[in-house]
Amino acid sequence: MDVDPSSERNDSDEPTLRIAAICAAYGNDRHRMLDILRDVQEGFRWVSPRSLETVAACTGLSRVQVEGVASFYSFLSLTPKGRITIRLCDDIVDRFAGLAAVAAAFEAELGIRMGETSADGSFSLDYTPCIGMCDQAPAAMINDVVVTRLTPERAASIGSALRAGRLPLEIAVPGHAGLSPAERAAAMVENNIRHAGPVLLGPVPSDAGLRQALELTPTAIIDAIEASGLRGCGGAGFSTGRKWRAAASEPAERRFVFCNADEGEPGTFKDRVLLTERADLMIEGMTIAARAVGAREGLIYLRGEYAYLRDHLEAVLESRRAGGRLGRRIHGIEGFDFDVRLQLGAGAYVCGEEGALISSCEGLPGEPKTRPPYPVNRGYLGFPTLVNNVETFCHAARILGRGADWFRAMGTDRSHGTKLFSVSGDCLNPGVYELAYGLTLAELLTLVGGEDAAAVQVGGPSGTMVDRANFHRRLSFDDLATGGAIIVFSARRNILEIVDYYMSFFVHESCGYCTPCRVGNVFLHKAIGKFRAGLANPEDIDYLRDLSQTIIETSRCGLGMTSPNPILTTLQNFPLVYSALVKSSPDRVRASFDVQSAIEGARRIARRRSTIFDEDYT
Amino acid sequence: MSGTGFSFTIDGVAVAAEPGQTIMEAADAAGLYIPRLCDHEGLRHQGGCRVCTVKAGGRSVSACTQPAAPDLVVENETPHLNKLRRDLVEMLFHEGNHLCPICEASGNCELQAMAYRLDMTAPTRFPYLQPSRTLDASHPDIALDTNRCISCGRCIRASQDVDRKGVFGYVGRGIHRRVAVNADDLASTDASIEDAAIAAGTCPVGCIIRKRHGFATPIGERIFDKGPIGHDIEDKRRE
Amino acid sequence: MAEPRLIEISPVTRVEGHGKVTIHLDAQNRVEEARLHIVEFRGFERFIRGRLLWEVPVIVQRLCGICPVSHHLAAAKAMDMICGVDVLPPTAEKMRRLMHYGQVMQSHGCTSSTSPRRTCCSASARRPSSATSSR
Amino acid sequence: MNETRKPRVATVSLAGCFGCHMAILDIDERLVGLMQAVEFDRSPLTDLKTFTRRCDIGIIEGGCCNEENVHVLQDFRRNCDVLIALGQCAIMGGLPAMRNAIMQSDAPLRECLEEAYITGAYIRNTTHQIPNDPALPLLLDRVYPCSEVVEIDYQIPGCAPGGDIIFETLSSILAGRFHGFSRDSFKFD
Repeated sequence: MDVDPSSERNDSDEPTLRIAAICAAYGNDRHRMLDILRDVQEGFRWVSPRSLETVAACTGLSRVQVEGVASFYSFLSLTPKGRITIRLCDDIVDRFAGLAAVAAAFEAELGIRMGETSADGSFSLDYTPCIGMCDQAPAAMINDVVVTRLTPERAASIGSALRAGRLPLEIAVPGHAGLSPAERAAAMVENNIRHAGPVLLGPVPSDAGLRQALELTPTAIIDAIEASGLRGCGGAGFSTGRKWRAAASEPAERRFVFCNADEGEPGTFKDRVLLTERADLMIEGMTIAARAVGAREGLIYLRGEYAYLRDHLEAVLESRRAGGRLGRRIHGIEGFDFDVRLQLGAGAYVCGEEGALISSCEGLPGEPKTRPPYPVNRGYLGFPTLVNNVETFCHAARILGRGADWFRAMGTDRSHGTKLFSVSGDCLNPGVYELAYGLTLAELLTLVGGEDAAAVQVGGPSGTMVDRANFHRRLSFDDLATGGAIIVFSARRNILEIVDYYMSFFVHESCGYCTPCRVGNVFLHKAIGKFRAGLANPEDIDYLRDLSQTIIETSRCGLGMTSPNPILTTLQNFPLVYSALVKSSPDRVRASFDVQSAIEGARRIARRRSTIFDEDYT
Repeated sequence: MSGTGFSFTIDGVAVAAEPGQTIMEAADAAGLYIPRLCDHEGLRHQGGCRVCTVKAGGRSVSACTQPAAPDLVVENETPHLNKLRRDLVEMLFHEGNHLCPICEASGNCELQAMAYRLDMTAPTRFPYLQPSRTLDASHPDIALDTNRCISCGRCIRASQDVDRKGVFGYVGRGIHRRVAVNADDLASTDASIEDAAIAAGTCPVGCIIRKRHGFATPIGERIFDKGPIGHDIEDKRRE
Repeated sequence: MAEPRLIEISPVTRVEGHGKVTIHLDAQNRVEEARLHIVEFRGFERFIRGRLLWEVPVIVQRLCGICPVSHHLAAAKAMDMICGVDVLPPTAEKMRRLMHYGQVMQSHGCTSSTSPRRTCCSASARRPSSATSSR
Repeated sequence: MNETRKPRVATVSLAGCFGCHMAILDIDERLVGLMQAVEFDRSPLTDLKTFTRRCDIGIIEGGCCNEENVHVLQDFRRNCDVLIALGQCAIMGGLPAMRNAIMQSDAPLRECLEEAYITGAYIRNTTHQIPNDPALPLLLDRVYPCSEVVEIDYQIPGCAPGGDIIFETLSSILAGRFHGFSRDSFKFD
């Protein structure tokens, strides 16, 4: 099916026609640019200059605008990739779980180095940030298929099977033909539900809240949500009721309900489990929200790394339409139409930010929008858009089903209900735990078998690195807030290696729109490199704090406002890690200037030692 | 003030504003200069450089995009904000290759003038990223040295909205994000020296260069030899 | 019988990219060899490649702080050849002479430092500005 | 600066073009007053090659492009109370730092050396080798501004800075009342 990507012929040649067909399938709509380019990437393994021109012509954009989108998302490539593209998750949890050996095994088996594509265009090997499989690391994606719990041996066998021509899906889920999409998804990736709670992961009736909601007026629905005390579960913790009320009150003839299933925060995989096991409940919640805010159109923004869940989610949408709970005349109510489209992302953490998610859905690079206006006032295509997290919609449905008081009674006075925690790292039982807000970190660590933890990253890289002395703090919005990520580190882990990785993550994922985040994070990352190389001066600690403050205060979106957190929270909770590494220089000569490495190149060219800095020079 | 107008304060000075006006638009009209690099007369507000960060109602926001509001208390000329702005300007200096002594934009360059206004003279703590992107001198009249680009997007917006040509566009993500042209090189686009995107003053630095005009203005007669950046706005108040 | 010795004369004036001379004496104090070393190698020849043509005269001024005009004029002449200008307009001729005299004056007249200076390394302006090779 | 003795000033030109030292001479007649107020110790102007005593002010021109520059700069830091980075080369590497970022080159230092000694069009180098003599200090991988090698106290921007700004800055530092430059008094070019 593949055409040799490097062959570029004239306008009416076969690839150009096929690309035009792809554009036509999406109505030549420039807002569907991401879908178009995903299909071009899948069909031709790259977005060639020729493709850029063809897509631009079909959608009425300039070539550089299309190139802007194609060059933004890491799953789209402007250079030819292999027919089989293997992406190894290089998150810190995978590194600690043996990523290096697995990578070496793949390299040996496929005969190419990481980051390379084989000459015959058959394989590409690459790293990618967290793909949401931290509870079964090390993990990897083979095209859209996920393989987990990798060992060097398994990597070698996968490599040889692929070389023998076996399809990735066959390798990941042998005998997949007989399985339904839901069963295939559950077979490919373990759910690891370790503790089911009363709201989400326990038994949930099929009509979980929509029927009850339809007996209320839209305002009454919003009142119930507000009365329940439900707050956004994506990490920001904004009052869901107030958000729905704002979206409902904004006059407009079209309104949208978006489900944020980007789940890009490293260490977070609870939405993966909800999408696998509670997709119905989530869509029920979206439908209730549509009723409340008066929206007829909905969208689920599914991260590109979870493409393996696409068929399952499409099937659930289809079954709801068939059951009269989605599409036209829902539950037979005239005038209440609401349908949902699936929009796949393509590898961009920043698209978890509401504005960037909307930009991505509009076929633009995933850059956050200027605020104000806020999405609930002017969002997708300029219309009011309600964006909530997967878990938030699930809670909303249950609240309408069981009543606001039932939900409010759980948790604490300002963090009501239960929360899904995705626990990974150095603990016995990594997985998803549904627990009421307010429990202490120590209690959670006991539950997960991580009592000997020395540090816990609460809320992923943009959260807080908590030390043992603070394990008494409570998991709630007004103490240790988290979108769900709990990453446990034992005493043998190197704190600065973790901070170094998280800063490289933010450098890789910054959209580049604003100066402090684009440039400032690169400087922070380089400074951490100096600390790790033992080349830091005492005032470099103040430099880290000072630069972090500038980035936080002037950044344009949440990414830049939280990217210095790995440094600031470890500086606060692990000060010795930094102070032990700095070299003071009493004579004000910078200990951070490493003359030996600076003259290394010249030493090799001249093939002699330094007469000044090599003591043993005779 | 017309019926719907309102007022707010910048550094204690009352400023009149109309609904929908941003803090910077109102300040400019009132002759109060707020430093900025990516905002430009007649172009959409981008809010990318963040040099125009002000405190509005206690929150740090970009003045070029933040709408003014009745009785809003805005801080602009404060040591803390100027320190933030100086850091941002220094970041831009260190992101590219800004070698003023050999640059023909020197004296007319807004980045340089902003560094003068914010007194960027202390020893630096930032590393240099030293990009080495190839120059594009293919066009008969225009040369592009994107090593001096500060990613302000003024050329992109001018070419998009004013010239309706879309010659320039952002490509790449994060620190690799740069301004690219709508073809393999500039000569293959329909760019011309009459474009607003190419006009002097659109590109604030020495990235978009008019061939055969380099070093023509003697030192002393260049734009910022006559006064610090922003003096044209501040002069409005002195009249 | 003296040991073979090495005399070092540093820094050498009148040349930019600072220099030093080493004189190698054999056991009989006879000069075996003398070398001129240019210690601050810059690499102008390489890093001006890829720059815009009209920037080069401004760049090469920084080859030497004592005779920037000489290098500027050398680059200007090189540009004349590249652009095919064989007859210089009279005004340009006069301006170049004026600039050069200005430099000579500045180098000789008003500096009251210890030793009068001859315009240095202008002699080398015609030759490529790379360092003399030391054997 | 205690008034009992004349402040001692040392200067050096590292990876610079000596233009900033010439700019010091651009102080013109005010140089006479300055010469009476200070004593020049180690400096190209006095041709003293080592510090005779600890100095109050060290004026550095040029960044570091070879190991000797680093050694001399560290020596200055250890022997001077106050270090002034004079000119763009000392502040940010200046022109010599252009070799740090050469287009399409992953070994800028080697390419510069080869162009200058081997592959250049006008080269008459019979040895066909890059000079390599123990007396030649090893070149650094890139040109470093002074503030990356030692702590710098003051910086006077310019290429070269004007005589006025050097004189005014030096005098106010000597009098202990330097509080930064006035906005229109300094330039980067």
